[in-house]
Amino acid sequence: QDATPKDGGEFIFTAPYGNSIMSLDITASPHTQDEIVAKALNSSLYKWNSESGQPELALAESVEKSADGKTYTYKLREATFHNGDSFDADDVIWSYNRLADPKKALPGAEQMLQIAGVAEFQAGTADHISGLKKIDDRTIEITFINLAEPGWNLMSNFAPIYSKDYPEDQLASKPNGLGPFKLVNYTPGSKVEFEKFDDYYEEGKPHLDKLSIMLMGEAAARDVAFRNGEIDVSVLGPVQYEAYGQEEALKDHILEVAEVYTRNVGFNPNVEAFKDKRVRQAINYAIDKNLIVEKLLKNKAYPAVSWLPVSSPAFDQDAKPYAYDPDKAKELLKEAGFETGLKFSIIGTSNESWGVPIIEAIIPMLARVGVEVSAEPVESAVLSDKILSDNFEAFIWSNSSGPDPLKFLTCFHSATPQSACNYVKFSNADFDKLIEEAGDETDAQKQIDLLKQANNLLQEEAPVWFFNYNKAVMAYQPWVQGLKANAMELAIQDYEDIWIDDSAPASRK
Amino acid sequence: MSTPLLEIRNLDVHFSLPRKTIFGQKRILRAVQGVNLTLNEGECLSIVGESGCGKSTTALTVMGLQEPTSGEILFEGKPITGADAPGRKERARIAQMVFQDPYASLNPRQTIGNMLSAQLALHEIASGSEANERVGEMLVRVGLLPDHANRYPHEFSGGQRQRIGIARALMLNPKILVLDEPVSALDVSIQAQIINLLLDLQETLGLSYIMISHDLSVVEHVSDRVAVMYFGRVVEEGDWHSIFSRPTHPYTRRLIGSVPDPDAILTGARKLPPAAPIPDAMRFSPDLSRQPNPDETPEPSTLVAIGDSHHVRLAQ
Amino acid sequence: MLRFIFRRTLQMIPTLLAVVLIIFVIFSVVPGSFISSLMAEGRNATNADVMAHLNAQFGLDKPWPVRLWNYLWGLAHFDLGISYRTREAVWGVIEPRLWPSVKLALAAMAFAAGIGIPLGFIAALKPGSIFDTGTMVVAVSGLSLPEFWFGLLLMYFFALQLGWLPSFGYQPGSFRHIILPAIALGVSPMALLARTTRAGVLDVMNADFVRTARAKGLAEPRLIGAHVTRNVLVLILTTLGLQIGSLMGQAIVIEKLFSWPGIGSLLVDSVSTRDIPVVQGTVIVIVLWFLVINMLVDIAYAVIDPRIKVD
Amino acid sequence: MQLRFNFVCGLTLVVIVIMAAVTAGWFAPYDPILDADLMVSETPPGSEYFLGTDGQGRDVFSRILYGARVSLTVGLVSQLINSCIGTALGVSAGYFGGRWDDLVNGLTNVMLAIPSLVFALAIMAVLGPGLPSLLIALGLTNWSWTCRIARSSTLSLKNQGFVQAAKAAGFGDINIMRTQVLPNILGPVLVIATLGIGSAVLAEAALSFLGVGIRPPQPSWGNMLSDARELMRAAPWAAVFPGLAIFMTVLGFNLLGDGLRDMLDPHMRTART
Amino acid sequence: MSSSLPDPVLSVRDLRIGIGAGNQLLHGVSFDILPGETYGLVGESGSGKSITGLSVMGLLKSPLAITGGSIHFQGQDVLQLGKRARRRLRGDRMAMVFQEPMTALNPLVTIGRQIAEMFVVHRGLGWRDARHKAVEALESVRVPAPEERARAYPHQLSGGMRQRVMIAIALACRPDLLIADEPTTALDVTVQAGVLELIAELCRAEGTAVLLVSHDLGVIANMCGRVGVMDQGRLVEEQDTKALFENPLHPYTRGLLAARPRLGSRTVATRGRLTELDDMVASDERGRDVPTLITPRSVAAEALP
Ligand SMILES: Nc1ncnc2c1ncn2[C@@H]1O[C@H](COP(=O)(O)OP(=O)(O)OP(=O)(O)O)[C@@H](O)[C@H]1O
Ligand SMILES: Nc1ncnc2c1ncn2[C@@H]1O[C@H](COP(=O)(O)OP(=O)(O)OP(=O)(O)O)[C@@H](O)[C@H]1O
Ligand SMILES: [Mg+2]
Ligand SMILES: [Mg+2]
Repeated sequence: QDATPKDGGEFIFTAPYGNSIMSLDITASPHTQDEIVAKALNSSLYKWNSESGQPELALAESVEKSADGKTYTYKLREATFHNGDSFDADDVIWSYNRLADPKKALPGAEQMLQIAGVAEFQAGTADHISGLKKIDDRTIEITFINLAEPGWNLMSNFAPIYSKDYPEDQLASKPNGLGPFKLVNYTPGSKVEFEKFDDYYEEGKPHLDKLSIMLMGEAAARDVAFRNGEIDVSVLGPVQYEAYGQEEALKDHILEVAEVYTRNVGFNPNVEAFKDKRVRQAINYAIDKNLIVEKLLKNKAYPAVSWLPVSSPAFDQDAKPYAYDPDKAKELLKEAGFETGLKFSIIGTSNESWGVPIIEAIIPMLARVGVEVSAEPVESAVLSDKILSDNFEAFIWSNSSGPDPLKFLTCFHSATPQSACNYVKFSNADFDKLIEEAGDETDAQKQIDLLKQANNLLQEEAPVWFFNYNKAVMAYQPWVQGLKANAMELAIQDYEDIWIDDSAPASRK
Repeated sequence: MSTPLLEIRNLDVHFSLPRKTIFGQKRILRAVQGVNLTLNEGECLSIVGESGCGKSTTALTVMGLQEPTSGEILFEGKPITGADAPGRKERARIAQMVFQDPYASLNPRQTIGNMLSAQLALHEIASGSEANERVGEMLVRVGLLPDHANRYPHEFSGGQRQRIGIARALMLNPKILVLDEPVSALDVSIQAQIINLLLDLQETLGLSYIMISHDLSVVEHVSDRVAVMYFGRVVEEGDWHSIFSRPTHPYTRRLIGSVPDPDAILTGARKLPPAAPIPDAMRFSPDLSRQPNPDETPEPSTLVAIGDSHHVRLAQ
Repeated sequence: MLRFIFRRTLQMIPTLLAVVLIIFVIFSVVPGSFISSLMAEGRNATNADVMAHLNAQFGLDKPWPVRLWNYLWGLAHFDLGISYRTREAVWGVIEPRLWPSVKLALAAMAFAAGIGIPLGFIAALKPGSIFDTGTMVVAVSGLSLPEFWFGLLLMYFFALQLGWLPSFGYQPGSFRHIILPAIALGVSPMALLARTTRAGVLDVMNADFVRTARAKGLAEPRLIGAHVTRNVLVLILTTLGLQIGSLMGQAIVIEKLFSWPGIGSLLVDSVSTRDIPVVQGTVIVIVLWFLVINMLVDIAYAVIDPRIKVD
Repeated sequence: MQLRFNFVCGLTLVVIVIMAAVTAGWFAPYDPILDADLMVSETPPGSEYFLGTDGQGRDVFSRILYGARVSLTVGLVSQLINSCIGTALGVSAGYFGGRWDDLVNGLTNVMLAIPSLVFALAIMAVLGPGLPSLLIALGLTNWSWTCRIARSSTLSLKNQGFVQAAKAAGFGDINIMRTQVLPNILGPVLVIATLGIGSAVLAEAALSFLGVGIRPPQPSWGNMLSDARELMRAAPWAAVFPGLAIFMTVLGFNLLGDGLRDMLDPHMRTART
Repeated sequence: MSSSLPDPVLSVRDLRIGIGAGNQLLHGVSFDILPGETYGLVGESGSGKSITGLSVMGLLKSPLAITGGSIHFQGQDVLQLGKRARRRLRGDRMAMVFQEPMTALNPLVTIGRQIAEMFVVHRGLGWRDARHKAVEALESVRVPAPEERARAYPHQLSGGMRQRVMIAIALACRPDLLIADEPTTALDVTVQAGVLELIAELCRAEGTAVLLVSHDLGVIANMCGRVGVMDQGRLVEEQDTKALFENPLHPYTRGLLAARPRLGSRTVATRGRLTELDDMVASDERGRDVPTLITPRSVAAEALP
């Protein structure tokens, strides 16, 4: 294949998650489904480079870090908004002020917390964010409160740069961004159509003339549409993953990536038995997760070792997962005094990879070691509600666990409230100490080592049943080029890099 | 004069009609207008008139099954309509009704015995085997067998059903029996049985009847007094003999004249008895040749005596 | 006519009020909230403080009588409120879905009526025969297949195997796109209509005037065409109206499967994200549709049946 | 009364299903929940597993037999609740008329208009998953048809002689409704009920599809179907057989309903010899 | 009696109707109707009058079926005719008026059209011409303002009017035989008189033979020249009307005549019991033929020298 991208053509993408898009204004919504759209419309200061696994500059050409490592001076690019406004430092300041504004209560506010002065602004003691300073139209200086890499937050799709002159109330219906594509038509609940934005700031991009994103939550429907050539990309479920892998015509055009989600069954320490580490370990021993991954997930997952996913820089290649050992499990249960009579229920959604079907599979396995489990299916809103309000015995969920290892291990710090992300109210002094040390460590390698230790300690303590890390799989038509194995979320693609080659059918050229 | 058993005073019953079209105005139908009737003990009062003239409505009002719009009904001088009307149970002892259609008037899913004894139990007259005994007696009285108590209505012929209807009405020993077209749905041959039964019962029990019919030969045979209704009003009223020997109101005359009577036809032209003279300066109303219109108020008219207990409606 | 419509429109108000109340009560006891749904993806992207602000912004921190009153007050001014999810006016969220939903409901009904009514006729003309039973088996199979499965089968067969029709999607002017979802949605009303028609035809065929028509020497086709059909239509109309009326809200699974931008999928999405203003708004729209259709059915009655009596 | 062909067919099917439910314990070769062996998941039908196994490696045949219990319970009980509510409201509304009638009528309209699935969804969310909630959710949401029919039948009955006669005899309204009206509308109500049973079985499937049905891994035909929806190609038997079971049951009850309707139809009844 | 007695319009011989073979409802009924004659059929409810009429029209509905005998209409054995030919006779050469005027008309079609349909079907007229004829037909049954009425729907007419419309339909094509099955039972006495008179008049004018079914002896006496009395599926007696009333032969007929209260028979002094049928007719006599059945043929034969 010729590797030089070709311009023109139409690309039909799919947004594969159950719900409709909530809003075309991504700052109003924290959902993946909306990011898939926002990615075409908007740009942020940084963007995620899925190849290097690091954030990189997007709307800035260069950056200079001050000596104390807390103040960054960005040289902004020449760029134009879809409505023709040109982009300057005021837009950044306006956008970030808007995001942080407590009265607006935007989910993206979280991305701003690292900027100096946001706390005062939110508390109402300052009328603007002091950490944002315009030097000139093309230069902006941002001061942060700590040493952490700001790119992690500022690359977020939830923190895009909007035009300060554009009416805010139009953002949802007639979005105006710096992204590679302009909105042409939005049919809520069905599809979003875009066309190439000619004044996109990256020279020679995007390649596509047209981009359509179809909202297709049902895997079986995507399967038909993909085979029928009506869509160019389909995110595969386990069953299709297995089937496509065996089909000559399809198996060469499959993109897989280890995503940064950890699926787990969390144990609530309010349940007496779960206070005992041995019980938690016993459950980890009693379940044959490899078999479940193989049979139910059709290998579309990596059996989990501990919390951090395989793609995490702090993932310990040498660590061993809990082996499937029912005898050991029985023994541990006996020691803990729960040879019989341990009974609990797991709440979960109907998700095929981390929901009720998994509970169904572990029920007979745990029954064999004398543990009686029942499944309690709930809607996703109820699931989070119950977890956040500490109203459960155990849950099965899928949680972000990357790419930033420090951030996601901090979730298990005893100071992290349950409503933030310490859902199992994990509290361990040794673990806390390791995390705190890692947070203060400036040497990257040493920090990684500390995090590895913490991660391994977490496995030993087994506050959850470590089930798997997600493997995201995407099938694409042979004429689609430039897709990236994005470990953050495979369905979020850099559309500006995608192009259609000559083998495409006439309808796509 | 002693108080009559039942007195209907200035009875009005109005219905609101469905709109003519779904877009139209609400309309009011005056089914019964200013009816005055009396029923004496042991008497049979017949109400005749064409279909829809308000006969059944009057009867239902007597039964308390229809609220009068205005006017009142007195039983032995005491009002049984309006604010201090007696309760349903008490009222049941005053009057009972035999319905027109013997097929629709029995619950198809209840045995005759159950139906009858439930009434006794309700009124705490008798229960258990005593009730059954009474039911048996009653069935015999109306010419059926005690065994019939165990049957369902569909196991009876029309005439038998009408007998059951009568038995049901008699069960509570009412003073008045209201008969709404008791024989019109029945065959000639069965008509005779029912009429004979009614006459027998009147004799043995001293019942009073209000009978509704448009079959004048039957009316002539059983009534003591006759009221002719036309378009919601009584147009002629009197004892049976005066009505049939001197039918005066044109409507009454037409009614009697249209009865197809084999003998009259075979033996030659029908001789309708002459009408009684009416006072000068009075005339009949309303116009009989056109359809009554429920929407308009009829012209004022009064019942005028033209003979011994013989009244006819006249306008000035 | 106008007066009738006016009266009926006034009569809708208590019904709508009841609907609002019922939804309000139900969703004030349903567990899970708009906030928790935002966190449901487990992406940790949301922050508790922000959420508390959100609560305040949408007035969710107020006691329920105040919320209900505010909602009703807005409603009295034709204001359906602000969506929690999109922060747009609820009407703006619903409006683009309305026409596709109506189209799908009508298309499904056209299919249902087009197949179901003739099927019912055929079955009724020889009642009790094997043929009657056979027809009913066909109809009932439509009624007993979960629509999800039926939709998938249609997709496999007509889109993938035969390649005749697009398997999914919505295109404003395209007839081809509506066929499969309409069939999938239409099977169950089709079965119902077939059954209603059968019963209706049986009734009408027993009517006295049909005997009169026979005595007039009418041939069977004319008899059915001129005398039976119209009368059956009166009987069918109720079912038809109720079905069209409720179809809009029932298309949930089908809309999801075929990526159809309708009201039904908006409704479940709003329920699952606890976007109560949109749930309220959607249900109000669905109920209004139902009531309007029923009003139209009543008008159609008056057109078809000169005896019409309402109330 | 002549037995109609469709009635006999329907009855046979229904009896088969009921027998399956009752005798599940004897005939099912495996435990429907605990005999799950992922090693043998998606085994095609054969001597070992009569109808194959599902994605979890459970015997489809055994699950269908046990599932019959749940599905039938759902169908029968929820419909019983519906019939009771619908009849009570419909009869009283038709009998008393006036304000009460308006109220019931309005409520019926509301219930007809609000998509019942959404209603059921909300009720399930409040009560939590499981059979009892399912019965309540489905039992509270589908009474409007029964109510309409009961009401219109009552309206036509209430002016009939025997109801009038009962009033004239002094019986109370409740008594009349119970002894005079109710037995006479049982026919149509029963017919609707048999049809409703079928739709309840399907509604359970739809709720399972949305993930709020019966508590898994307890088998019901609905959740078997929705569990198998991704296996359409890989293990079609896991979907086809429960689907067939639903089909037979719905067909059975529908035919039964049709047959009952025909047999209760006075015009057809003259056909008796 | 003249020797040139015309051929009967309708000649029913030994007509048997049953449900299957075992259940006989009509046990061999024979009668003739001469052109222009009005023949009455009386009898108790359920005696088989209606099914006799219906079988002549060919409108018996399953499970009822003719199990024996013949029906000759104008010399033609109608039972041997094909379905189409039979249908063509219906409405055109023979017509029927039913008892219930309330339900016998299609409620959703204007009466004008319902009448016009006759001309379209049997005369092949276009709807326009047929309409004109329909208005004429309405006029001929004395419906006032026929132009307007033609646009009315059945429910807008009174029972008597509707029955007139039924008669207009039946007589539209000037049939040779009119079967009137209790045409006035559902009507008021006053209305009934008018309708009967109308039938008599129109048929006399056109020379239409009439088979009048009724259980009202008054109606029969009013209308018919000859009467057949049916009891339990048999024709038990047939006589000239006058003769029948003067000298009923069969005990059942006698019972029937006696059971009826007669207008003017009550005197001020007496109110006697009515005669009940059971007193007159022993139950084993019911439904049996009398030995000699008097038919017009035999009358004619006797009259011959
Ligand atoms: N419940 C009702 N609502 C409206 N109109 C009614 C009602 N009951 C009776 N009517 C009307 O009132 C008028 C008188 O009715 P009613 O039944 O008393 O007549 P009737 O003399 O008994 O007639 P028939 O001889 O046909 O029984 C009729 O026009 C009838 O249509
Ligand atoms: N469809 C049918 N199925 C079975 N039996 C029937 C049917 N129609 C009529 N019959 C029976 O045939 C007999 C004669 O009925 P028919 O209708 O001719 O009586 P009729 O003399 O016209 O009585 P009526 O005066 O009541 O109209 C009756 O015993 C009746 O029960
Ligand atoms: Mg009456
Ligand atoms: Mg008859």
